[in-house]
Amino acid sequence: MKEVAVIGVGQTSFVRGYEGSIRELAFDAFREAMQDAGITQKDVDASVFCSAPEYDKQRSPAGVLAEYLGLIPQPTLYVETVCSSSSSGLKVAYGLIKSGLHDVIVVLGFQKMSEISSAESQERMGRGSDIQWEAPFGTMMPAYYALYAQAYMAKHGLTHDDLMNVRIKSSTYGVINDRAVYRKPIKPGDFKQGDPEAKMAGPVAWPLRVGDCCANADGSSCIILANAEKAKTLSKKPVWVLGIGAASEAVNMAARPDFTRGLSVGYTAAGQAYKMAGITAKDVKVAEVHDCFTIAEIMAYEGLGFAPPGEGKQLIREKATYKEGKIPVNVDGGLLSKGHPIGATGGSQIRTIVLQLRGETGPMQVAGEPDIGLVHNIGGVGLYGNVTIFGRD
Amino acid sequence: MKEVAVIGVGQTSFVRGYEGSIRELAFDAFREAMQDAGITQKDVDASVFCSAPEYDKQRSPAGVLAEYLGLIPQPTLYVETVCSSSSSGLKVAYGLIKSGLHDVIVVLGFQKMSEISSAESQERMGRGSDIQWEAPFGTMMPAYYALYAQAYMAKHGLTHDDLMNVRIKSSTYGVINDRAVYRKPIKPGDFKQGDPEAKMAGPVAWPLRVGDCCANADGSSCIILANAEKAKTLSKKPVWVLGIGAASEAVNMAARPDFTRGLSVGYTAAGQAYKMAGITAKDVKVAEVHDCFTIAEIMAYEGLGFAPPGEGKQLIREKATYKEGKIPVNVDGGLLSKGHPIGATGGSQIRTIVLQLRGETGPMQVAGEPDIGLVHNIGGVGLYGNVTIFGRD
Amino acid sequence: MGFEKFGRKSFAAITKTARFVDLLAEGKIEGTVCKDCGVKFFPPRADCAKCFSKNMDWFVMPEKGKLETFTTAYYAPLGFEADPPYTMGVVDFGNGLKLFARVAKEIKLEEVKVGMDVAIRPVKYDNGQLSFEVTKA
Amino acid sequence: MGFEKFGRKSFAAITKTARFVDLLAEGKIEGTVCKDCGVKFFPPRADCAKCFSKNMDWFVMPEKGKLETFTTAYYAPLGFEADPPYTMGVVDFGNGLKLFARVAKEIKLEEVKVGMDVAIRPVKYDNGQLSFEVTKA
Ligand SMILES: [Zn+2]
Ligand SMILES: [Zn+2]
Repeated sequence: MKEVAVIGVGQTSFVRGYEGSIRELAFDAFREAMQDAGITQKDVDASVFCSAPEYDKQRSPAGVLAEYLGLIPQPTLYVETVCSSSSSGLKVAYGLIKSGLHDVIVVLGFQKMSEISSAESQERMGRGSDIQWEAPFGTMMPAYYALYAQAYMAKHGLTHDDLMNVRIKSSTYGVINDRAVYRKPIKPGDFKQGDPEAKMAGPVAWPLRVGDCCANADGSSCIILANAEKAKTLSKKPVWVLGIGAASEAVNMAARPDFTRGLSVGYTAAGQAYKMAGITAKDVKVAEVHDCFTIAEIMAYEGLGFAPPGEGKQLIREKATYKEGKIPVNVDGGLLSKGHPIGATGGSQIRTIVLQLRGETGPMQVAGEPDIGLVHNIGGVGLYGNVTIFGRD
Repeated sequence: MKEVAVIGVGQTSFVRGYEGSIRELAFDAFREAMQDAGITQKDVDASVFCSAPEYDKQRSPAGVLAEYLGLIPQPTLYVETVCSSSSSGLKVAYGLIKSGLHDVIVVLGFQKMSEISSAESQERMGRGSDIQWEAPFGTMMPAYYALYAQAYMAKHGLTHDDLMNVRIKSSTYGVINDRAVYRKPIKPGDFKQGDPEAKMAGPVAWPLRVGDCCANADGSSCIILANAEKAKTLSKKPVWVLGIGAASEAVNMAARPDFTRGLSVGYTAAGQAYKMAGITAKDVKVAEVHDCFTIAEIMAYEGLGFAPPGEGKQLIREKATYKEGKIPVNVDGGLLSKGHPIGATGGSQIRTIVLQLRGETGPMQVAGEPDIGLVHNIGGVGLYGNVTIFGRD
Repeated sequence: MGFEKFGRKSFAAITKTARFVDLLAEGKIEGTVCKDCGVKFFPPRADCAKCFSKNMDWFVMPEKGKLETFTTAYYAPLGFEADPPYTMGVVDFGNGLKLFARVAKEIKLEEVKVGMDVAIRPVKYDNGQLSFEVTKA
Repeated sequence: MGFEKFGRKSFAAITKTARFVDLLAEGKIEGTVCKDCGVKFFPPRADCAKCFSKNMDWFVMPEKGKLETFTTAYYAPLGFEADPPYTMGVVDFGNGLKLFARVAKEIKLEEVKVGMDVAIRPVKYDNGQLSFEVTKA
């Protein structure tokens, strides 16, 4: 199984209003990953760039960024599955490496959401769902996730306090992650309904409130992958890609079978990844899951098999997903604290897991030298789902 | 080498103003490819969608189209390298198949350039080059290719008549290709300078004239790839992917080393593809090259080794690239006659070569039962280059 | 053309299913059914994903179903700024037929419940746009 | 901010190389040079692709070079409609330094030749936009 490895990772701080262009933003994560791997561009034989293109003024950014990064004349291409773009980029790179076409590939995820004006951004948000059959109703991401939250509350007894506690867990780690955009501590009082001082309490798409939603951000992430031979030559601490799972689901809500069972792509992708890695949920020592909204983390617990369907809420009630719990989840603050620069998000999750397996996350480090970590990265409202499992030597 | 095969191909007519949505456009090519392969969606385990995203209102089209095509819950993703997107899609699919992640993949290229208004389209054209350092001068695609044409005329004695003769060859086959957008015959008089009736003569970006440029179009193409086992089970006439080459070049003209040697990506990608396939240029019996402009076809001859650098003009002077010549090129009319629906173009080239190797192109069929065919697909102004070599059993 | 009249705000003008809007103007909410294999689709489609047929007929959607889930939006994307709060939900008619739409303003927020019986009806906005909405059964 | 003043029409506002425009306003056309490894870049860059350094200095571009190739545009993208015909080309200064720009209108079309000696100079458009252009040597 140890045929493709991560040999370098990098990430910028996720911020509001990065003071540079997308090429400069991309370079910041690239520099860190290349220095982490200890290689130069001559060691790299292809690159994959990942983002959601609606936020860029620059058309076809792959070639433009490859030039800026010094990755010319190596081939490059662009991969997109919205919020899971860089996990899809990793999958594409895995295929290109394991098939023998390439030896070492740079996967660079980026998003400068502030690149376009706020009005332009709002216009694009309106086109995020099926533009023919759903966007005309005035849909937006929080509303879609709220459909799931509502169904969970009605059937599974999920409460607003459960959701709040997901955000409070997130903030515990956001406070200590200097790459996160939201670093303030959050307490239950911040969610107090009717209190104008309680900034997390305002309704966004009921039952979801301000505190249930992650923030836009600018950022980039970089993952360098290599085949076994190169990984052994170039890297002291290769982290292996053990399993990859990916799935899709109908974009239309009218074609979703069951809102009380979470996102189907979570189950499907997890099943594939576990099978390929030859492990089960119990073997995972640390996980990053796609918590664009608090409800998404609860659904992720179930899709990944950390809890039975409908019982995800128990994990947060028992604090089982805290760093000291039985299955630490998003102990870097997750999307809720780090922010969600769409194309860079998956790469940031991967970086955290790689660093956890290398024992290099400082105050966020999970005890016991974790040997298996998992990344769960969703695109859209479960339109795409990607689960990737990593392990160390 | 026979590890990944094309088992089905489809393409719509390329038209101006397709009367349907992108999902309906995509379905038209998908239906033809699926019926060509004789399979159903259950036989497909992943899909790859390819286009240039600036022309779509729909964000993240991969998932939306996968739902419409019935390719849910299989994984899907989006790949882009502008005009060579579907060749890059094929490369990605090859990697995913040969690596063992998937068995059968649908690669769907599409573009509905009429989806957005003409003014919107013009605005996007302005952002096709480096938006920081070149678009501010008012660049556009014909102007870039004209830089190469000018350098060729100055150094290699290339003439306007040579360029005209590329277009006349193209029209010879455009007339007989019922999928082409431009089907009228073209004669030398159409290029007569100063004659208001000569519609091909008007300057666009000197030295390139109207007749030197391909037209925008709406269209889709579909290529179905399978591993060896599935190809043998499902297909009577598999066409094998023997070689893949891909390269990139600086987007900035200021970083281009030599305008008299054509696009560097053509040479680099061809070299890789020939090496992987274990053949040389002389073994190619029929080729599709990226003739977005007449000069591009001349440069392609040289990059592919059909002619020495600077001598591409000789092939058109000797009619060597006509159907009866020593190396038939674009005998389906190429982009100049078929039109250039960006994301669908590479898939259309691949379809033509697959049908040539299967002996199924009717009046366009090259004699002698060609056994090796080549596709040369460029993205941007040689920003990306892809060469793919195909062979039959 | 023609589809730009669908919805509170439209993002798509050209589709082979534009007849949906003409039917809506006549007060009918219809899906498509494949003439060759009989599969029913809502939202309507021009192509059958099961048998690849292009031969589609229209069928009238059931009028009554259950509200499977819903949300109330307090913010809105560009072009919908005048509308919040508005409620949107999924109606399940059984047999795999569902529909996503806004819930009529006449229903008070506190009355909307998961599992409640609902009906659907066409609606015309004051700017002439056509849509359908969820109302009391 | 600041880079939106560059070019006949700008598409980019924010870049770490925005100082290029300030220099242009002072009549200087400059590229960047890596303080750590000495590589020169034009267009200017904030990051060295060779040694990954962020330490960049500015250097004055050579004033004279040869016109490597050129084209004259008879159509233009949105925002440039008033300009055609206009000529654009690549100037080669030697030692790997090149530059892409418009050719000054004062040079007659028939006088522009591949290989001709040329110079570069800053230019200010009547709308206040700043750029540089190719002129006679
Ligand atoms: Zn049917
Ligand atoms: Zn340096």
